[in-house]
Amino acid sequence: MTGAAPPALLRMEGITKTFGSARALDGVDLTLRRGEVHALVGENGAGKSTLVKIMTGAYHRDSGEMWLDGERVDFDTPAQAQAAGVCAVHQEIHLLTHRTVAENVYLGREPRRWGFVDWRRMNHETGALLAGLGLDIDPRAVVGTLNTARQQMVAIARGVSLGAKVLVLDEPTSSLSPREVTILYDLVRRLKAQSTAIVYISHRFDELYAICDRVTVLRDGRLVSSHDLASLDRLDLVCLMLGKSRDALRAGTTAFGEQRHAPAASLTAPQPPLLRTEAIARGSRLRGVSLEVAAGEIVGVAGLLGSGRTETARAIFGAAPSEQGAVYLGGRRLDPQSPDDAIAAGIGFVSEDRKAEGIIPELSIRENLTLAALPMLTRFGIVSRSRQVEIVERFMRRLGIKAASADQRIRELSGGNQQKVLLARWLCTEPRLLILDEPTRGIDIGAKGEIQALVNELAASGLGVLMISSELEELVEGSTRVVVLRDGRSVAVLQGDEISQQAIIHAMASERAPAAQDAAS
Amino acid sequence: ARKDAGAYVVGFSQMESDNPWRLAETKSLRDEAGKRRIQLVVTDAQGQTAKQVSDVEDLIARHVDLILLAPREYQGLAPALQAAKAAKIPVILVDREAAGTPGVDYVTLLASNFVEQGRRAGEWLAAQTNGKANIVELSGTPGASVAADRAKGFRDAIAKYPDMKIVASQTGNFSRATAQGVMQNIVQSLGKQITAVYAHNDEMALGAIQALAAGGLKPGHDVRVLSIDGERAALEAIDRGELGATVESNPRFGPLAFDTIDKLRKGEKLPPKILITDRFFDRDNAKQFIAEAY
Amino acid sequence: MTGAAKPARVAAPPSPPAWRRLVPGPAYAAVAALGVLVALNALFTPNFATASNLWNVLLQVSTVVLVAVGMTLVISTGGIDLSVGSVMAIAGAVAAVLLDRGMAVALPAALIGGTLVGVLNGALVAALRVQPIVVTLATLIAGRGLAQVISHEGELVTIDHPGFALLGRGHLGPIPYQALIALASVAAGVFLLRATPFGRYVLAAGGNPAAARLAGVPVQRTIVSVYAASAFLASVAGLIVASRLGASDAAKIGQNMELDAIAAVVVGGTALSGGRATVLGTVVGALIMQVIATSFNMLLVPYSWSLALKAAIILLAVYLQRPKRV
Amino acid sequence: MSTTSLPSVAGSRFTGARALGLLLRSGAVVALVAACIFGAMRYYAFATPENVVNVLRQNSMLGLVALGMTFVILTGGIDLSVGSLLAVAGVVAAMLSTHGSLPAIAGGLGTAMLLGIVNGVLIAKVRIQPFIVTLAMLIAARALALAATAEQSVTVSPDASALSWLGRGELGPVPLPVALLVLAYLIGWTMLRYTRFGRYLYAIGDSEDAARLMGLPVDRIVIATYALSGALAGLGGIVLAARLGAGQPVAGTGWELDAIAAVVVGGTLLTGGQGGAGSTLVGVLLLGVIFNLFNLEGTISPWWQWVLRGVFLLGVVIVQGRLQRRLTHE
Ligand SMILES: Nc1ncnc2c1ncn2[C@@H]1O[C@H](COP(=O)(O)OP(=O)(O)OP(=O)(O)O)[C@@H](O)[C@H]1O
Ligand SMILES: Nc1ncnc2c1ncn2[C@@H]1O[C@H](COP(=O)(O)OP(=O)(O)OP(=O)(O)O)[C@@H](O)[C@H]1O
Ligand SMILES: [Mg+2]
Ligand SMILES: [Mg+2]
Repeated sequence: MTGAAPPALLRMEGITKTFGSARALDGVDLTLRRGEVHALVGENGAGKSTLVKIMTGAYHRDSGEMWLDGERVDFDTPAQAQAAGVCAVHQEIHLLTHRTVAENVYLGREPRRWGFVDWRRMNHETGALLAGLGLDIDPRAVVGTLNTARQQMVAIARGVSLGAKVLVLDEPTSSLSPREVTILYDLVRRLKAQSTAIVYISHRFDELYAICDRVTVLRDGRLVSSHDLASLDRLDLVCLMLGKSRDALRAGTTAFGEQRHAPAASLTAPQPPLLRTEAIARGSRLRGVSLEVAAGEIVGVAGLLGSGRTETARAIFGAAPSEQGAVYLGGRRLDPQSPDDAIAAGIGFVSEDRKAEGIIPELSIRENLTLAALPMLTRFGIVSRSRQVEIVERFMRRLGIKAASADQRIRELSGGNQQKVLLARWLCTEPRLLILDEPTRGIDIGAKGEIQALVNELAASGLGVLMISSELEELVEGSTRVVVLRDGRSVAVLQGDEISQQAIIHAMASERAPAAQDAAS
Repeated sequence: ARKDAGAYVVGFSQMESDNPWRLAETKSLRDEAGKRRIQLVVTDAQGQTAKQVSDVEDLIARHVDLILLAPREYQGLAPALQAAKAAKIPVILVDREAAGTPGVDYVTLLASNFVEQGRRAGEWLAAQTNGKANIVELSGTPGASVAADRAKGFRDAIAKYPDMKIVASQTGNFSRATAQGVMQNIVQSLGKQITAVYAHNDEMALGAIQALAAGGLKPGHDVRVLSIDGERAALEAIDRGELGATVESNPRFGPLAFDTIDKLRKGEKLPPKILITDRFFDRDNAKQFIAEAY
Repeated sequence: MTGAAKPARVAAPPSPPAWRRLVPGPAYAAVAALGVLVALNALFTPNFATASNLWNVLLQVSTVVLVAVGMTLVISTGGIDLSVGSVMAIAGAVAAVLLDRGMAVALPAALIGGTLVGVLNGALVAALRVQPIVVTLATLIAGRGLAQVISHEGELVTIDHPGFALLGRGHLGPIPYQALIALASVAAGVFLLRATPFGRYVLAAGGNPAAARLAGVPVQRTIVSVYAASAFLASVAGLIVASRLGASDAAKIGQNMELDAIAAVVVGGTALSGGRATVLGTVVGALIMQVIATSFNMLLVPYSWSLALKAAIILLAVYLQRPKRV
Repeated sequence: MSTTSLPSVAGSRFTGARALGLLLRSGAVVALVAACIFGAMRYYAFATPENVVNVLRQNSMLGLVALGMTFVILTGGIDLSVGSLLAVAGVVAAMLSTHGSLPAIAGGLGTAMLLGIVNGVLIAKVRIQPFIVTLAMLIAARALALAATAEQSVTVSPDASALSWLGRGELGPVPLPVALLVLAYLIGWTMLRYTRFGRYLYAIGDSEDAARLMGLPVDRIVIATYALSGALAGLGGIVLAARLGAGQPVAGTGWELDAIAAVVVGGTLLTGGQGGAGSTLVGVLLLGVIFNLFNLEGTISPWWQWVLRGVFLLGVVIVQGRLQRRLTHE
């Protein structure tokens, strides 16, 4: 693979990395050329992030070699890598949440005057940098007060401003809105023109085909192959990733399959809906959302970033109880004041931030999976071990959770598998209503399909599902109805054939309040 | 706490308040001040020299007329004495000495003689055992001058007797609980070899007695226990025959202190050092003093 | 759907031997350290390896174990309890002043009084979200003062009550009662953590409170319970010490106990960061510290040396169990 | 000195009114002002220059220790060893004072700093939790001080005049320890706000992982921080020894808790990344004024003093937390 043509800027060979008993990388090679955008793809847990963390000195490889500009290099710390021109914007945003945007951008190379940090210049230059990128972010804002998308853009701005030779972007778009994605594309092209090599990791194939030149595929920690992207069609790429033959794959973009839009049986019966909210409101973010979910129905929730989708979910679940309006479940007024109330009434909630609000990292899969169901597994104050084991085995099998054993710590699992465990956490409480906030964010195409198919199956068996998603495809193909939110209010309900990407975008974006800036492109 | 015009105010800087002896000392001063209708302002240094210096400064700032100082240590109180001198406030040292010259840096010292206490303990033991003993010493808080003095006096006394040996010396922190645990461990290791225990205060002796009993050695019989202080629980232990003797370290400085103050106010000349009398308690006299002990 | 199970990608590691499962995680290093210490002492310390010394060590370790079991629970929720020593003093003082009204009044009052301090700690940590180290530092200070105030303004109240004396000095055969009480607390701790929902709630609240709350874990109630349990066990320990001493010694009972308990917990392998706990490890940790203290006394090691060695052993034990860096 | 404890946007300009507003929203400042007003009204001796100088001088040593503690806590760590390091430095300085002031000061500072470096290396390189490392150092350094002196105080030689001057000298009306305190806090405040090193402390306390991934030499900074804390504790110890005229192996017992209390009362968060030097000074003075008031009152029993101190500490911290939370929610 050491082609004669353009000389390699960075070359990694035979990289191996083991975590405890799990081999994350096994003899992986990667070659980057100047001015190329190199896609790195693979399922969750294939080892993409691990590879780039080794490249940027965040992890230490067990064996293998690395060359930069033809010289052997060995980065012990990210600082060394940065000094050599290898930088990364990592998958989990790593910013200082209590510090300002400017401090984050300039951390480690603050402008100084007579040895003292020159705040004015730092703020000023950060402002200029952000404006140059088309971002309207106050350099003095504290990062923690920005929403995820803006934080992501700050992280990217920092990466760009470092002026690296090699820039890694690990799933940069997973929480960006279309407008910011466009900004990112521009950036990538500009850097490419300056002959920076870019490693681009994403689970969204559209993006790969839009900006990447070459692709390296990893599977289970091993190198599958590297190709020019132009010579590889989507289906072939998916085949390489999943290690399956072409025939084995279905054609649809999502796995919601044939049943989509099929009204559930109960919908036709003259019953009260399973869930009904009446103009629920809380603070300035949630200002009146009314929606209904029937048993056996998947109701999608669409909206721009900050439109109040997560707040809606949290209000229904009692995590941030609504201050006005009403929540009815099964015809009875519920108005949950805490998650306990909601859980007792049969509601489950998979939150959008797996790491912060989902997993208990140090606990095993078994304990994580059964956490919400513990009261049901307890007899005379003692948790029934055998029932616990039985449930865990059943759900691990049913959801295809990949792990060494049920006793493995959940933090060692890939994102997709963590998500499945969290789904299982709720499924084993046998809920009537499941709220899913971005259930497939950051999840590879294979696992995504599995989760989508699972949701579909659950709905078919009578569960009501409220599904928040930023991926319009997922909403269009999966939902029986789509509720569109705007500025904390429900503004439209699309049903049956009305559901289309254009219709949703139109409803999301029209009559936007002037304050909102994240307009869809 | 406002200063009444003309009233005589005495400040008392106590070094710590976490043991019965110190409490009895403070109480004695308070009681005597009450009797003589003198206002007494008490500060507590919590065992820290640095805080005691601060406390004296605060008393000076409060413009007390005289300061009674129970020094935490011999060293380290010079700045307090200097400040008082600069403010022309007389200082009388109570129970321990501090570096400085009587009549110059302070008026006089109302002293307990800790070395002497240790010596008396040593002599009693020598007499009781005919100069033959294997002694376990439970010493006071490491770094405290009382502990050093009581260790020294005792050693001076037994030096004359070649068969009196200190077989173990461990700290019991002046605390009954600590001494009890330490003694238990020593009993495990030395067992029947032990014939005497010398504790730097009564509290530790009481802990040691329980440890000896638990370890199958009969205190007062197999092992002679002696200590210093003369607190009530110790006198009771003597009465029960568990404790051999205790050298009094008299905490009742109240009458002596205020008598001295009176003399000073009358302009009488004072000696550089006034010793408080320490009694000696053993089988013969312990019972009769139980009621008045602290 | 895709119900078919995929083969697990990573081969399951061979399950560890039973004794290692008993003390989970890296705590086996602590067990090994204890083994080495005991072996060395048996060889070099005269009279160390005797039955009476075994009971002696158990007797002395029991109060630390009691407090450290509670501390393990607190630490595994990501908290810390500095107030245990003061709580011991409060319980001792309450019992001492009430004993003339009988054990039936004095014991419950002492236990309730001590436990209330824990409830206060827990409530402040859980509801007002004040940092545990500060809350319990404040109750450490105030509690010590309170204990003295209760104890008739700092007097050393003598306890003369044969029934109460049994608590700290009684034996069942050769086994001291207090060792049995400590054993019961260990058993209760292991049972709670392993078998009950409460145990999971403790670990979940320590591992990720936000996630735990969303999973229906009663986080606040769990935290209050944990501090209450710690204070309850400290109260029991306080009663035992008071009984052994035969006095309320409010100034000294439990002094520096918080550091001994914390040392036992971390030497035993529970991380201060929370989310993990091993009660048996804590027992091992406490035994290590006690064996060191006992053997230093028996070998008549000078005080300053014993301090330095103690520090070194704490560091070494924790070093052996530190997480691997990636 | 502004209260950097508040989530103010660093680098933005303060108007007088805004600064006052921020100040008043800091629980510690309010409590300090209240305590002073109370003291001035109740005790004729409180608001005298003499007493003010007393309070400042008495608390200058703890102030130095607490400044080092602030740095450490900003990185999300903790240093329980400061009290013992203070004793070691005092003892070493006193022992070396017969050779002159310079060796004494350099030796005391150097030893404390060296032990601080040992803390830092064990924390950053060997990766043991700060609480454990410094707990072990608390024990070990105390042992060192006791062993080196055979458990006795060591007199500071009268020949070491520069050393004595550190503890007892005066610059005009200002005692030298107070001058040192003010100087140290000015430097500390400037350092935290305007030097890279200072900013990196905040960065590490905010998220050590992020700081590392952004290329900060985290290990080196952490080691330097504990070295600095050791050195400041050492300076406190030297000033104390000079003031008392003796190096005491038992000096500084329990000061780690006082220093932590002062830092927290000031408003610096133990979780790291938020707070500052100015607020710690307020915290130190607040706790100092409380003791001063107890002494001026003179009739509160020591145990009630303990109770009051604990309750007061809780009260300030609760109020502080509420104010801070309200502020971040704005
Ligand atoms: N710190 C760690 N400790 C233990 N195991 C780890 C650690 N980091 C990663 N792993 C394991 O290494 C493997 C590779 O993980 P990695 O994060 O590189 O995957 P990825 O390809 O980036 O996946 P994703 O698409 O979900 O981001 C996974 O099995 C993961 O569980
Ligand atoms: N400026 C902010 N400060 C604090 N929290 C914020 C801010 N913006 C958003 N959040 C939090 O982020 C989450 C998302 O907010 P919201 O419900 O308004 O948006 P959403 O439509 O769900 O968008 P998203 O796609 O980001 O989830 C909520 O938990 C909200 O509290
Ligand atoms: Mg990844
Ligand atoms: Mg959301």
